[in-house]
Amino acid sequence: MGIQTQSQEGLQVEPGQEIVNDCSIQVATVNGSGSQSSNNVLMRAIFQMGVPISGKNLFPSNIAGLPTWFTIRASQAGYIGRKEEIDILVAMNSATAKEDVETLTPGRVVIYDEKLKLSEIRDDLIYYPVPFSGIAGEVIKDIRLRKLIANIVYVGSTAELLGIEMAEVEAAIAKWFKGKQKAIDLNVKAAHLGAQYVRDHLTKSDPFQIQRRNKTEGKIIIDGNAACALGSVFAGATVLAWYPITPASSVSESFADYMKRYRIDPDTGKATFAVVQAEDELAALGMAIGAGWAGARSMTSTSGPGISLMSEFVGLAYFTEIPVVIFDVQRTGPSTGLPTRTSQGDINSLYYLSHGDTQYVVLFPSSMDECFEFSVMAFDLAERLQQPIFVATDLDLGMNNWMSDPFDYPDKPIDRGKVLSAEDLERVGEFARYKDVDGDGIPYRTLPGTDHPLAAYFVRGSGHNEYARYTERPEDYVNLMDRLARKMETAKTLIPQPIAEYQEGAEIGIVCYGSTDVPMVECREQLRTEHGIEINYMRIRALPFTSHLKEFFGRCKRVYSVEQNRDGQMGDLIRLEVGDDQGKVVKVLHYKGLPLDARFVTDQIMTHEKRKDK
Amino acid sequence: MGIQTQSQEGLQVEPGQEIVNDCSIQVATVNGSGSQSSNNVLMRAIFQMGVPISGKNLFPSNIAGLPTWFTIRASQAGYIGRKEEIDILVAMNSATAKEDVETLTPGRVVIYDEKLKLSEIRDDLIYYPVPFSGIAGEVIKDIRLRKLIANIVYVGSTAELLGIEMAEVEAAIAKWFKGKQKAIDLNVKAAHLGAQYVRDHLTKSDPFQIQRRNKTEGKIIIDGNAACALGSVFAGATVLAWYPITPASSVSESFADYMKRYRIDPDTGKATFAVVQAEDELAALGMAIGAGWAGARSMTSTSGPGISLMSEFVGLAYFTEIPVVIFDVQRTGPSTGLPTRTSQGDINSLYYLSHGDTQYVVLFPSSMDECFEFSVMAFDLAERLQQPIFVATDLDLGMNNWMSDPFDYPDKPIDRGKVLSAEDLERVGEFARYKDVDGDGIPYRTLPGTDHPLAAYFVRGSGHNEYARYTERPEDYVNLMDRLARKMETAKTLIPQPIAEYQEGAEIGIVCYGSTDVPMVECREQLRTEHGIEINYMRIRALPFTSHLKEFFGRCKRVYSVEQNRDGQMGDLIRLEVGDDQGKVVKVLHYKGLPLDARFVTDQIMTHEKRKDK
Amino acid sequence: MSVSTPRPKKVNQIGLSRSDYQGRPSTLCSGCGHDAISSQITKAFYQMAVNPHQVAKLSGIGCSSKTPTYFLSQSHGFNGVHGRMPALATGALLGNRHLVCIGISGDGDTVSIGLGQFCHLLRRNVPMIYVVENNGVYGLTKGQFSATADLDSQLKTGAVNDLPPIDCCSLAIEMGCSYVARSFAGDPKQLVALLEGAISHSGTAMLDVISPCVTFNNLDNSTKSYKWAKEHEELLHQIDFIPHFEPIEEVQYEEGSTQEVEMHDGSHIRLKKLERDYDPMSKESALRMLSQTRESGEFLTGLIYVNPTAKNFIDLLDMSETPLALMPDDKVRPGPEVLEAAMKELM
Amino acid sequence: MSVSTPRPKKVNQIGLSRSDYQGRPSTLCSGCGHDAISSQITKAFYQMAVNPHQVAKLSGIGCSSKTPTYFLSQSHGFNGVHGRMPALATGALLGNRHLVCIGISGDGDTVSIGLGQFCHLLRRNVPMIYVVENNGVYGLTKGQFSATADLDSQLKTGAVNDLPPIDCCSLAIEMGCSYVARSFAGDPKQLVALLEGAISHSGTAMLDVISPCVTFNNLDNSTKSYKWAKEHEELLHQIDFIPHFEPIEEVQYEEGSTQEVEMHDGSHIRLKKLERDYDPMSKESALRMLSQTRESGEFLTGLIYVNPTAKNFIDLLDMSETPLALMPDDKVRPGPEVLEAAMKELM
Ligand SMILES: Cc1ncc(C[n+]2csc(CCOP(=O)(O)OP(=O)(O)O)c2C)c(N)n1
Ligand SMILES: Cc1ncc(C[n+]2csc(CCOP(=O)(O)OP(=O)(O)O)c2C)c(N)n1
Ligand code: SF4
Ligand code: SF4
Ligand SMILES: [Mg+2]
Ligand SMILES: [Mg+2]
Repeated sequence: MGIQTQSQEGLQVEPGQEIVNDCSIQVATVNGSGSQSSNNVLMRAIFQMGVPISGKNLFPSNIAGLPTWFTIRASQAGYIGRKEEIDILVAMNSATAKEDVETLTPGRVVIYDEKLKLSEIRDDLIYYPVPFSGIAGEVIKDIRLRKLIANIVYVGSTAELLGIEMAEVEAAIAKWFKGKQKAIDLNVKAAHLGAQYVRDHLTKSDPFQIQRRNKTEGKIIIDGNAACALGSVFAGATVLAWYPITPASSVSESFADYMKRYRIDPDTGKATFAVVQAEDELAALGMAIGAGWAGARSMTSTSGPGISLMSEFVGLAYFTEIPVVIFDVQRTGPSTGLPTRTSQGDINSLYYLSHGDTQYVVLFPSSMDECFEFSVMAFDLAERLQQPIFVATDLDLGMNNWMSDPFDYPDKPIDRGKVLSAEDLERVGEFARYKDVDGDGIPYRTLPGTDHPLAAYFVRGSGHNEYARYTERPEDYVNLMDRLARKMETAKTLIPQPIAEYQEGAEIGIVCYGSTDVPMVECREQLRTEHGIEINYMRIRALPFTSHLKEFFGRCKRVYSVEQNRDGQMGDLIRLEVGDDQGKVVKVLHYKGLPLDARFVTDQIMTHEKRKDK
Repeated sequence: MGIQTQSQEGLQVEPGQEIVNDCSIQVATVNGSGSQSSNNVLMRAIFQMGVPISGKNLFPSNIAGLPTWFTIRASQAGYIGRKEEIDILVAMNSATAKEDVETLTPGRVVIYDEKLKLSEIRDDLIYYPVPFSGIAGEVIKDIRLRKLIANIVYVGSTAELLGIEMAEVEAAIAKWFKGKQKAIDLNVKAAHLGAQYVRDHLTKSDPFQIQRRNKTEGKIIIDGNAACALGSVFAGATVLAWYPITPASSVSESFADYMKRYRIDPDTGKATFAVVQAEDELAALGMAIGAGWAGARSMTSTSGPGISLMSEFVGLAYFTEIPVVIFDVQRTGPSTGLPTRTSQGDINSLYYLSHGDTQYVVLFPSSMDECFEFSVMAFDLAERLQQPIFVATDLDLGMNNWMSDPFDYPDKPIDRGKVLSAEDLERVGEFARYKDVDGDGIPYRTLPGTDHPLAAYFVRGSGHNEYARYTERPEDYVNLMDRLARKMETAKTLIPQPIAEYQEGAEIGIVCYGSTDVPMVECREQLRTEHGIEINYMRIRALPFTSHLKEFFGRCKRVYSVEQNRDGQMGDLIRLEVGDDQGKVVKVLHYKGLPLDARFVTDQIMTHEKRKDK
Repeated sequence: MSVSTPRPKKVNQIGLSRSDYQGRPSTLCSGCGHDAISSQITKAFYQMAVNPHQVAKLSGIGCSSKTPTYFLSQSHGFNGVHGRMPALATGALLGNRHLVCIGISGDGDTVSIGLGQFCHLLRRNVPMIYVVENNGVYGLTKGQFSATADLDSQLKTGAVNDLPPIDCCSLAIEMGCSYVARSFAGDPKQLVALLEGAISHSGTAMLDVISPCVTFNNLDNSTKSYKWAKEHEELLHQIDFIPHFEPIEEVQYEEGSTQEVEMHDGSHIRLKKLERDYDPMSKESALRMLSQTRESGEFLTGLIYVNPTAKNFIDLLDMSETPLALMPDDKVRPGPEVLEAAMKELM
Repeated sequence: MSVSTPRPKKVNQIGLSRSDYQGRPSTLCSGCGHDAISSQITKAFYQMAVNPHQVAKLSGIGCSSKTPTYFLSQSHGFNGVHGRMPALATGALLGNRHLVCIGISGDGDTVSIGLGQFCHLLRRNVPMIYVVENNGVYGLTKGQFSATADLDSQLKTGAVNDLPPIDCCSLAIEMGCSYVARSFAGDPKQLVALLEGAISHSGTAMLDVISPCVTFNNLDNSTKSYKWAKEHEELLHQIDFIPHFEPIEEVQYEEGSTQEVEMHDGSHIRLKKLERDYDPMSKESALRMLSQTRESGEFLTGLIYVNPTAKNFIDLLDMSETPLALMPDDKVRPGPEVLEAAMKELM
């Protein structure tokens, strides 16, 4: 027992050996077939057994009828990254069943619908045929519903095979169908029949087990988009203008849902927010900027194509210094690319977005609590720095299911930044919108509607002096541009600093950001246990860089920069930052559209390490 | 006599010393006052005297009534860059006259309208008052016309003072007013009266002289936008879709004019081109891409804000591999910025434009003949590489007047790239749109309408395999992205290579591109003569970089990267490229919105050199 | 492909069988209105005997915009970016004026993000067919309201629309579109006639086709549902199309009971009057009729407006007959003497 | 500023003088129609006694879009990017619903690049004044035709327009705009009345104001020139505006000779009939009249359509009275117990 060592050669286990709480289960279905509920129930049941899980949905860019794979990874070691090898395949989709089975490595398990006759394909797997639809038929006559029910049957069978307690399955069902008793009863019944069938007709011959642990006590399961939405709610965001796009839509949709629940003023019954579905991304950001100018905490959410369309408006906000928060849930580009696949391909776009000299603060959460925390922080930063702030996540973080500790309530009060009220103006007696009064590059602003003769100023995307007047004078322009650069220096003191973990005597470093961090615990464990290599680890949490990066490089001989794009975009930004240490950077690039897995990185690093040794 | 050495302390000349063919004349007027003709006449007259000139118009972002400065630099040494010091001010604008005079350095010359009484301002200048409007009144009664005529009067006076032959002034007038005899006579008369007045009432007391030389024999005067337009005409461009924007409009407007003259099919009387003013930049590029897909040589022209708006569509063309040429006449950003000021601020935007992993070929002409040559080349590259190609100039190159050798007729036949006709398809018997048949990363394409069963394929901005079919398979995506990267490698063998000039024993290098090259001859001369410093010089002519850059760095201890933006955008790309030599890069950044002048660079370099010595 | 496979009995004017106009299998939800439209497009191009190699089919992004893959496999296709198909199509026709161009879009693609380009395309009267597969919702992004959703219309999600709809037809007429029709994915007979008319039209032919989204917007109280459309559809007239290559049989109709519209290519559209006495060649009556039925909540289908002789954008540009894409080099690159002359002027 | 300078005799309802509504000196060409409009805006806001500090003036890019600098110096201004003012204005009003919002745009800014946003703004009935300073040309980029240029209309450059114009008014009505007017920079009396009506309107008030570009589009055969407009202008009615704070004097008009429209804020627009018998509260007649005059080449000005009671976008969103921008922190950040509850649900 214990952590299995994976390899392409297949599963190495002595006869009778058990593999406990360490397996990945892949359910192959078609989208629109309602498998979402059963997948979720299975995942939750394991979670409720006290075993850490993660759930990843690999879905096509269409609405119904195409292959979809939902992968649940159970790992008491707490590894929640993707794992290349599938241990248990639940084959529900005849269209892909053959290929699904063929890609398994020897010794793995296949639970499938009898009718598919998969056992004929190869003989080095463990097969469990179950007449899912047949069993479903016993529960319900309606053909359409039967399909749905068949899904929950495989949950029962799988649970039985893995030793997942039916009580937890029932609890998970009850949670999913919140109070819909009829649905609950139907599903519970079906699940039990699925389990019953296994008990009656099959004998377990595989090593995989789920056993109760206490590793999920008090944890939550959530997706990154909901976490960002929740963060925005508690950041006190008031205006959301958005345009639908996969995989970002659910940031805005969750936000809207939360707002309806939590942000109706009890005193007046009126909304303390506005959510507008704009006609496109240009308008969405334009509205958010307009609202930011007016003094509301405003946001938009989008993905790659939307970022490109927002380029012009973002430059306006940068140059006129208007706060706004932009969520970029990255998907695989360029262009429409693979809308339902994950990537970290927008780094250059975000950092340099829009023509002319521009640079932005970009936050990179890599966990659910950071999605929440950074979302809260983003609004403070936007108003403090009077700049657009990007929160960059990706489809993997945003749309998959993650286990997390509950989020902490914001410990700091809301920071509205440098805003002068009518009273302030009366007191100070002067106002220059774009003057660097405090030497931090950040000027003071007033809000439209401020009832004071000094309050009004004129925002323009064209040249402006400290008094916001139109100017074409070289010195005014240089003055403005230099201050904007100074502001980025101030930003460095406010943004989340990178997290560094130094190992005794380690010479090799790894730098990551965002979702790339997820499999890195496992990866470093692999490097340690399999190759005896200790790693210094740095997780970048924001752009621009701060001194810590150089320091990290100072303590490493070689630094592997791991990210999920073709060009190593962050790697290049790092090289620029570390100057003479740039030669230490070795890029490890994963750009298949699938979430990164530890094994890939370990292999890449080892190949390079071996090459170096020769 | 000989080259004057400029300095802020003012003009150093021994009494009686002459400064021949080396001065800059600034005419201060208001825009919309019709001074364009007279400025042009004065410039041409000097040009026709055989003295090299350049003419730069510093104009406001409005239509009429605001200050405008036209600066003519005459330099027999052939320096055509901007010169900070003004030698001769022609003050026609009462609004700015005082400030204009104050900014002169001692010993300079002021030619002005008597009424302005400028001589009272300070006494260390040489003043020539002339009653311009009075004289104009003798020529014409109409008040409005009188204003115009007053302008040509100062041409006569200035010509007389500098010793410019009236015959040349007359010739220049005749050329400007092509055949409009009445206008010609009026202007000639006014010019003569202006000269007459000087002879009768003023005595020359300044050292500046224009004397006949033979340095402009057979040269042309043109602006970069016209040169790019002409290049596009001779490239065989057939479709232009554009949207007006300063300073790019005249690329398209000149193109349209040339097309009407040169591209009406004599046989049919029909146009062999299409020019469309689109509703915005998104549509403009979209149309150009559609035309490129259909097989036409298509183009658009724009400036920063348009580049931002084109981001999404450019990514589509990159990912679907459609040829199109995009002219970016850079102006000062971010946002609307300074629409009538020059800059090189779009480098990052252009190189990384659009979300996801993207990279483009960008051409940087730095002279009129290169504007022409690179424009021709751009269309060949676009069709050869099946990619969007950027030609990046700026307001200084694009809208100012430059002396140049006549353009050479393209020496290579048009290269339409890898296109399969119906006959080809019949012969090869198979077609996979996105297959790397030749190993150069460039696939073959067919044109819509090709009458062959194999010809049709489906273009999509989403994932596609070698057969242009929709796919979400990781291996297909990686295969595609890697090929696109390979294509950039092929591009390196086709694009213009940088020009390097190595000096015996030089340790210091300068790297430039685009209009930044213009003052560099003068700058290097200053470094040599004033500081005894020899310079290795490299002029980058395109992105991506090729091996020459590394080689150049190998032969320099220190390399000054000179460009016209705040962030040293090209400098960073260079640092990324040269790897361990990145520490040699010293950025010299000029971002006032004014064309770069040699003195600025020389001073910057010397300050840094001195600092190093300590 | 037709030549390699044994020719089936039934072929069209140019000897191609229906299968030569088929597309690849659809990946849309079964029952999606869009698939119904695709098969009528297949049929129309087959019956009109259009050479598929000459056809350019373009689209934006959306479930609807996926459909060009599902018809005319032998035609050249371009699935561009969201809401920008008009620009791509316009450019393609500038590059090759002989292309027979059909653009497919959705209501979101057309009147939300694409509204500007849509209007400017119509204004230019670019010679192409523009089909709006109108389901009042964003299908591909899982069911948000689009700008054509009717007031108070309800989605499966329970959401109720509170903004007034944009009427593609009256907007198209306002923008000067020269062929404006409305139809319903559930009315194949009418749809195919309108498509054939569109193929024979020389300017922009805009078809606003109600195309139910069975997954997100098919509740009975949605004006874009099969049930509602079926129940409320009212035919403006009965439409017959007589292609130019077929003789117009000399049937006698009672005075004023039918109207014949001769199209650019010599084809005829024959409109048999029903209740209404309606003249599709008058803008004003078209607009009036549309606003009236909008008020009354009727769902009126048919050929709403047509101007068969309107000058299209390509004519306006006075281009050579030879497609610009195929111009020989010597026609597009002037000779050395031309450059020399140009240089002389600048000396 | 008013309080610091000795108060001049003449002041408005809130004690401010005309000069308190002035802007900075214009940098436009002398004679530009836009400047004439700016002074009527100054006058209207003065006469309506709007608190300038409460006003948000926004614009896109263009000569027209520069003008917000030239009126209401004490108001908050935003000169955004080309064609995107509607989004900025909408957002500003979401952020602070109490702002009195006026947007200035040009014909290029509005119907070329900005057409999509313009339409969607109107559709939402965002409570603001939207002035199109319509000269049929791109002034700031030196005279290219815009999409409102009339067919065959000629520019100073000699260029002749060959595409049909977009009619801002009929488009606005089509898009559901609730206050649609056309005027002429050379008709100050009518313009100021229409502006006052717009200020008192609760939804989007779109004013299409012909505003000649003396530098590029003022040839007599241009329909956007002073001469042409003066010669062809036809008043739809004579307009008087009675602000809510002034008593409506009890004059007797002969039966049917006048029509009174009561505005949202209690002000009244009094329309005295001229030749035409016209009811600005009927969409259909408005559209008919517009298309007729378009055909006949008449240049008709006045209040073309108004619906004083249409629900605006802010009402639709059911927002708190307190502007979102000014919500106290405890209203916008729910308490710890709320977060805890949310977490529980996810366990
Ligand atoms: C720039 C951009 N924004 C958003 C999206 C996401 N998106 C894809 S399809 C679509 C809407 C499609 O709606 P519609 O045009 O009505 O087509 P339908 O799916 O309803 O047929 C959206 C918003 C995108 N692909 N590109
Ligand atoms: C994105 C973008 N494209 C183009 C321009 C250049 N531009 C500035 S103003 C203008 C047109 C203005 O025309 P209009 O709106 O009619 O205003 P007018 O000057 O006629 O008053 C254009 C194209 C720009 N500023 N931004
Ligand atoms: S989601 Fe709706 S529009 Fe999309 S394919 Fe399914 S039914 Fe059709
Ligand atoms: S160019 Fe035309 S629009 Fe612009 S300021 Fe001058 S007159 Fe007015
Ligand atoms: Mg739709
Ligand atoms: Mg205009």
